[in-house]
Amino acid sequence: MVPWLEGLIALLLVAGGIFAVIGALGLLRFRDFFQRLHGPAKNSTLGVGCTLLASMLFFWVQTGDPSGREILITLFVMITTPVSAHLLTMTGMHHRLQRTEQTQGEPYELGSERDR
Amino acid sequence: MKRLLPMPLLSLLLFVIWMCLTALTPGNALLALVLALLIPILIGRFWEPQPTVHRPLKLVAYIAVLIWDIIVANLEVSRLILAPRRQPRPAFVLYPLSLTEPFPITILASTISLTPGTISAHLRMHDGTLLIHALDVEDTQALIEQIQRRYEQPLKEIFQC
Amino acid sequence: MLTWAFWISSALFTLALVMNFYRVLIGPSLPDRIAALDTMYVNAIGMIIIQGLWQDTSLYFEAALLIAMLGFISTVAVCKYLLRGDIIE
Amino acid sequence: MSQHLLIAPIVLPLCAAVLLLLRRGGAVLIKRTIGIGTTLALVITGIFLVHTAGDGVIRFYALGDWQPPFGIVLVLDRLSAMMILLTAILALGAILYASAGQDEDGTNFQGLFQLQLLGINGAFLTGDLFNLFVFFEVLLIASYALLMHGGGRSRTGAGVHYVALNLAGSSLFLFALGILYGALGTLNMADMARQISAGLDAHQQGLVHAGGLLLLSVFALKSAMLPLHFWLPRAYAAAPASVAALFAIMTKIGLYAILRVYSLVFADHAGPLAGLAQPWLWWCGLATLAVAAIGVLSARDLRLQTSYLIMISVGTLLCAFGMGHLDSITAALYYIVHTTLVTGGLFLLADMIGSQRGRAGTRAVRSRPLVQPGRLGTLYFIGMIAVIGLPPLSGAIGKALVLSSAEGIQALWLWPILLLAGLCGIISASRAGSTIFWRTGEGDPDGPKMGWRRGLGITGLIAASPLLTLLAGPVSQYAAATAQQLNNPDHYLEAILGTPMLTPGAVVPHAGGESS
Amino acid sequence: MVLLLIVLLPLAGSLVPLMCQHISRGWCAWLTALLPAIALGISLSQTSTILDGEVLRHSLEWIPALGLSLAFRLDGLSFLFSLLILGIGLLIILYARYYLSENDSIVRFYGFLMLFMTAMLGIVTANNLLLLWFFWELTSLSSFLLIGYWYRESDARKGARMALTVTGAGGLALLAGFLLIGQVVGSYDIDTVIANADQIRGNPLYPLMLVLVLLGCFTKSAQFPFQFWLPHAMAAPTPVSAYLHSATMVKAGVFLLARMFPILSGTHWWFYIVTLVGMITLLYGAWFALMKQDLKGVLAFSTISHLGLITLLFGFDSRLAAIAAVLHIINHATFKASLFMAAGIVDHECGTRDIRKLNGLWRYMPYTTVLATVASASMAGVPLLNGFLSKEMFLAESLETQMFGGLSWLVPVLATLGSVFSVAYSLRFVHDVFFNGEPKQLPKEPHEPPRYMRLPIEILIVLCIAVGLLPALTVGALLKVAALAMMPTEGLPELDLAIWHGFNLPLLMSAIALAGGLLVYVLRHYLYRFQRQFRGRDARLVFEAANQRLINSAEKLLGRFENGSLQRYMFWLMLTALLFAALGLMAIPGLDGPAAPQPIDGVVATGGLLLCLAGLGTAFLHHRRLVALILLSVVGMLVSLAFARFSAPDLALTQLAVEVVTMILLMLALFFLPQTTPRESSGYRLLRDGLLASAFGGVVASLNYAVLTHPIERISQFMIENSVPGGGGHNVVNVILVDFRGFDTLGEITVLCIAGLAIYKLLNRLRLAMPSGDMEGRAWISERYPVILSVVSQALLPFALMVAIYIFLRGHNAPGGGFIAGLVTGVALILLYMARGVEWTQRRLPFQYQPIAVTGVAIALLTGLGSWLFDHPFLTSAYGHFHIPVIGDIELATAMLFDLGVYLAVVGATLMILANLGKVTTPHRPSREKS
Amino acid sequence: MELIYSICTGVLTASGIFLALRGRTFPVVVGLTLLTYAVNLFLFSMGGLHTAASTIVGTDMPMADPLPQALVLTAIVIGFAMTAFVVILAMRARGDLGSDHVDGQRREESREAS
Ligand code: NA
Ligand code: NA
Repeated sequence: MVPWLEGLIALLLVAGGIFAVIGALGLLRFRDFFQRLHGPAKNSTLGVGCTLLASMLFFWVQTGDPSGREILITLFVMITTPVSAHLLTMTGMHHRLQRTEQTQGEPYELGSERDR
Repeated sequence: MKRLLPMPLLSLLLFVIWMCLTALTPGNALLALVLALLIPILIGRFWEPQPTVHRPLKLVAYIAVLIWDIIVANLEVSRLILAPRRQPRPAFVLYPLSLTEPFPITILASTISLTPGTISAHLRMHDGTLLIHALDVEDTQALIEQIQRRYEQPLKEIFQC
Repeated sequence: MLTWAFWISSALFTLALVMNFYRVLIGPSLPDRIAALDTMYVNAIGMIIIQGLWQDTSLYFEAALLIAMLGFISTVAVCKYLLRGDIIE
Repeated sequence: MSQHLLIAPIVLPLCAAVLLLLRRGGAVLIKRTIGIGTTLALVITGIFLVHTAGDGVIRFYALGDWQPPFGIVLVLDRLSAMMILLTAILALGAILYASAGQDEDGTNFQGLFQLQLLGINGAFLTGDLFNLFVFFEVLLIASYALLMHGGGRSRTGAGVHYVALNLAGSSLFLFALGILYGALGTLNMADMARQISAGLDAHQQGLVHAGGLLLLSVFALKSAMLPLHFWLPRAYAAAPASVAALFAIMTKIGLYAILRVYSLVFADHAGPLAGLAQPWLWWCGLATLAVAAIGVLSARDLRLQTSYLIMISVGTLLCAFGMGHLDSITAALYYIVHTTLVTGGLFLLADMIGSQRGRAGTRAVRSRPLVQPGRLGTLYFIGMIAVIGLPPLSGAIGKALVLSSAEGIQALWLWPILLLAGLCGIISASRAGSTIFWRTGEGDPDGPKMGWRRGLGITGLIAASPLLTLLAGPVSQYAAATAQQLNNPDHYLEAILGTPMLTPGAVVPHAGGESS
Repeated sequence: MVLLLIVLLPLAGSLVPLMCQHISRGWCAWLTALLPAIALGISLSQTSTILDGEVLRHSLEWIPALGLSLAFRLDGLSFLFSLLILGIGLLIILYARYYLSENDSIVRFYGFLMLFMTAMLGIVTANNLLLLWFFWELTSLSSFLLIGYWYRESDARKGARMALTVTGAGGLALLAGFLLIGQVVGSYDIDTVIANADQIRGNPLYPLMLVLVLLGCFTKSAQFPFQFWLPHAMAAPTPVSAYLHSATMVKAGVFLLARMFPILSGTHWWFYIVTLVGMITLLYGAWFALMKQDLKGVLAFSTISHLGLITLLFGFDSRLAAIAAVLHIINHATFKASLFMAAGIVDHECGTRDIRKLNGLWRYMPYTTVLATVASASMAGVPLLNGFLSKEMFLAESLETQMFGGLSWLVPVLATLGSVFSVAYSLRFVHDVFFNGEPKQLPKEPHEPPRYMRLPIEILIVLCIAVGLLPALTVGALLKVAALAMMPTEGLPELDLAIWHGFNLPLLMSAIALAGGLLVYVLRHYLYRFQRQFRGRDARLVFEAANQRLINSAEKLLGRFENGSLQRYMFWLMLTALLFAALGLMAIPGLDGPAAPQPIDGVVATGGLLLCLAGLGTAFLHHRRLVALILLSVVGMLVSLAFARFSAPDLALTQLAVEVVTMILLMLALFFLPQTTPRESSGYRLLRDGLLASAFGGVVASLNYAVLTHPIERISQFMIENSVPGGGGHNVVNVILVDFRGFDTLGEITVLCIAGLAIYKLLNRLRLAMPSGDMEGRAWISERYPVILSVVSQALLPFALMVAIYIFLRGHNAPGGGFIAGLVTGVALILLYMARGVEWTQRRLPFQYQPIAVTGVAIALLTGLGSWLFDHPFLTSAYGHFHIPVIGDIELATAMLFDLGVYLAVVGATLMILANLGKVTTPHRPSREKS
Repeated sequence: MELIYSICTGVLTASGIFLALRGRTFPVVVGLTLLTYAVNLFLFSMGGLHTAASTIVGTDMPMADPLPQALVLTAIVIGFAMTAFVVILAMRARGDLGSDHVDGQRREESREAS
């Protein structure tokens, strides 16, 4: 394998891991739920993205055959992660989870069944 | 034609993905073609009419921007996470939508969720607003404008709505 | 070099999983736990991909694909449950 | 074509079920015709199989043409043939009864009934331990569905216990299977026996020991051996009558599995592992008998009474298995036929009686007179005589066979308990019978008449007892031959493993590969 | 053959009444009597043969395995009894014709009576102990029916049950005794057993056999302490009493004593038990016969007393005494039957059986009075009547016995005392009823009964007198052959059947008895007063109370064990399994096997730790159900990662897909269940369960480790080798699933399909309260279908379908297959249900899922059946490679078709389960079942 | 490696059994599901633990034992069917018997914590 390609793959892999850890760290570190959600919503996605890119490159080099299978996974991750995040924030709002004091603006009340 | 190929873009996407999934052989290509034609018909009943893409090239550009932004977003958020003492200044921002169709709005909302420090928290179709939670923002108005400029506008052009 | 990268990467992903799991355990809120679970699913994709690379096989691709496609459905179900109670209505 | 007859007890009900279930609704008459017709066909198949197996040759059917020990095989020997026929006869009675109206109390009854038969027949025929697990699950899930047929609170309550315990049991089954596969590397029962007889190292031996005993706990649960019998009384008493009648064979499946596995895999050739289950069967069987006798005595309801009578039969059979010699197995095999059919009939009868007694139902309390006191009373009298084991019916013969097979110290334990259990039966049955048929109060008889379908179902099953009395000679002879066959697992091994080719001319053990 | 007819004819006779439903009662009686009459004729036709001392035998093979054959014998004893049974039986049939009222079902009566007669004949003619036992129990059963004939009366029901319970219990003891004898001798054939009598008496188990057999005899013949059932059997119609208590039922007990006499007698055991029991019974019965105010009660206790007498005679262990016993059996049968019938006439004509009301009946029914007086005199042992003969022999024999040593004199004294009472109650029967002033407040005006009702009594009285006057001529020969049957080896003793033996001690005792009896009768009021001090205990009440107590304590005992608690049941199940597994584990020499453990890597270790924590977390946090579910989901995910880690991609895929579906399922269900589990287990319970669970976990872990370190040769090697050549697929797991073990898979999809059907049943008309808010009281949000979710779910569908097809097609050669494809499809559709709602989705999926699932099973089944066409076993697969220009090589396999069935079944079943469950809250809920 | 694996099966088994012994239907269902996981892991490992192996013929990796995998696959499916039934039965029991206690006792219970 060409050393620079190997290096690139290695780099992507390690970067993927680092992003995943940072995402997880965000999930642990931030003070309120809404902030915590930002970590995984982006970093983990990119972490996996990097890994998938590494995988794509690796197998391309190994088999000499370019294959875009990993694109499908990336596509799915990109479609689904925002939905998860969206529903989770909604749930957080519904549960009126504590926000840090610095937060600007207010989440409004989600319309409730009883109001109707 | 419309009945045979109700969603050309979807069919194309399916064809491409199938070819990505499998080896490049004539047999697979034939199969991909069959599937690309068959699946849209199969799921036709479940497909509520969506605005179609009118400017495919713009879409490509949009995706490029998106990927770039995702990377940037990650670095920024990483910096925030890793910054030892700095507490971010989160905000709930009510974003006024000018898009009206669900499909483009969903793309916009997803884009927002995937890019710099923002998550689309709640969508209110009836008054056309999208509640956004931003992780670290100084000026909420600037954020709104940035989103309008960078994402919503291109989307409007792509879908012509 | 690659072997080292595999090692480091999988260690990092494992670490990420442990941290996510910690959040699942401590909560404190239900949405926190769900978010952490969702993240675990995403990180699991990374783990599986790395294993495939390591063993130089594409046998695990489908597993990763399936997590990517189905993993979020659990999250959707739980969120819908918390929001509406009835998830199919 | 006749070679495929071996799989007919599985394919027939499955075909019928598919036909019946393709639509949820459908004309009642057609569904009943299919249901009864298929069951009748199963009886005929059963007769043919018994006839075939009567020559003492052990036949097998290699599914997918994969020869044992690699593929799954169905095995036809005297025992499995007998059980198939027994099931079919019982099912015919039950389905006739159900077809008088009970089948329309809910959805899909006829189809589920056939699937239940499929599961039972599969369990009797298979020669593969994992396949046995699969068929256990088929018959269990079908029994859950049938138990819930028609709904009602008591069914739900009983169902929770029944299902939860059996689910735990299924897990234990898989643990046991895993251990056996891990220690022996095979799933075919004959092959397991061969591996064990070929000699194991101490490590393997211990593992097989653990697996074998764990498996016993699973079979004990199914067969309602003390202290794993708890699910039985309520489940049987709550099930719809025709289902309860069919359930009469359910405990026998556990007993069958015990007989099959421990007479084949842990037979004399198993060296230190031989007779692994025997002491447990014996002592737990005695305890089962004792508790069941107390249960019979305390039962104030016909169906509960029958449930405990089933438990008595389970205890009796376990003891007979526990003694484990030729005579006791012979006795057990005769007894199994008798008890299954009669208790099945009694469940149907109890339901019929209950339906004519208004709110009193099957409880042994004063109530309005029955619509058909003579007929039902006669059937009850005959049925009870049979099941309690009073002469001149089959129960007495079965019991005498079991008793006389006990020797020495065994008799000292078995006789008093079994005889006292019989006495408890007499007390209970005379009390319930005299209350229900004799101590009738005021009020006009009202309720559904028996009708020909129900009548045929009930009478058919209960009449099995006099018939078994008349034919006690040949039946016990068959049982003796069966016991003999079980006693010689070598024949089984030779039949399954000794002749690797079923289809002459096949060189590779598989006939696939050529394109069609 | 002749022999068989004697039993079979009455049996057939029991069916005759059933056919007489619609003809007159008279005809019915005659027709019923026809067959036993023929049987009697046949018996009598054998008289000369029998009197010659021959024994007729007939045997049919029945159950060789049990040693039970239909073996009959007609020796003197059985001949004698057959005559009694048939003869008196015929008289009873005649009598009953007039006795039973119009309201009583004559069909039922005759049917039961004939059944009973058959059973009795069977007992006396059986030549096989087990066969004898069969008939023995049959008498208990048929007598149950006869005693309970007037079943609306509480007395009849209770009396019948009591009789059945006591005699049935004795019968069980008898069976045990017979089985023991059979095991000792090796045969149940009575001839063989008699031939081996010494072997039995010498056996260490002899006392046990004796006691068991005697228990049978004594319960049946109402010997003390089992006498209590007999008086209550009087609730039966009088013809039944006459039959049961004179010639049959109770005589079965003494018959058996006679039958077993050559087998079991001649030992101390026999002597002490039989004599003592007989003596007590004799006195007990005699005393109470005197005390009873009920006409039939007097007769019942006198029967007990006379049976005691007979038993006592058998106990004396002298051949002469045994002969006397047989003679008394005959005599008792004749006079007691006539007395019962007379009592029945009195009852029938006066409407009461109360002795205090019945007086001076001789004026109204003089003829009956004469008959009853003669019969009573015979019972009292008045000379010139048959009762005197056997009484005299009894007294003589009582003088002979020496077994009690220095106390032997007590025997004749007590025998005389018994006779005294016997005279007294006989006198009372005659005097108090037929004489002694005027009747008091009789419900009916008494008069003579119909002619034919008296005929049976007349015949019997004639017999009494004939035997009494000419014993040697009438019964002498018969008695001898009967006695010969009891002593086949020793032969007959010197027997002198005469009325007059000169003045001797027995005669004196007889005289004392007569005089004493008269005296006792005169002074009876003192005795009544004496008796009144004791609180009379009604055996029926005692029995009922004991019965009830037994049932209650059984219920209590059972309740202590089966308390209806699943927790307990589950505990026992797990404990048993633990015990069994642990026993096996202890047999393993050590957990470490030959295989070197693989090195631990950090990732696996961490993953393992997480898995354990998640599992434990689920257990510890189970009170918060949703949290437990989330942790369960973590477990599921980690398990699938473990499958992936250890080279099982197919499993990882399946586990993942199932995990998602399970999660949705549990969420759906949790909506209707409480959100938290109350803390209700006691600390003890938690500790107990914790210990059990840990122990089980430890055992499972140990077993797992033991297997892992001990690799062996496995059959799967064959599958790996044959997967491509034989199954045409590279993915061995898939080839196993659809080919090697396709049969399992067929079962598995059937299970899935049935689960769907079962769940549909469970959901029928299920109405559960829907909470309006979550557990913290928050109302649900009003937004049902978040737009973004809806759009994404819709967009995902085509890709999900494509992935499903991809996974399906690859299955045979790469990880995947119909099952996973089916789950993916199902989940994608369920996602639509969640995102778009039932209404929306239902409109687009307008079909039911059951047909889809069933079609799947059908395709799999048909694929299997297809191989029959090529004369291969079920599910034999075939595959082929086809080369198509441009496109290339294509492989087609029947296994794919099978897999398609799997796919459809999974899609259908998944939707059947989840969608139907989801629909419970909507107007589309399942509601086909009747409720 | 074997040790860790065994401990995991053991711990899952223990957790599952502990829950199966609880008095309410839902924990029992969760417990039985956990037990199923444990069983599947157990059964799976009966073919040995193979790292970097495959069950696909024709790859250059060593072969893992495919048979337990197929068995576990069947077991997973059956387990799912059973879990589905029992959980809905639990619902039904709550509806019919008015309580989610496994013995269906009627007890005062509040759905909500408040
Ligand atoms: Na964003
Ligand atoms: Na719903």
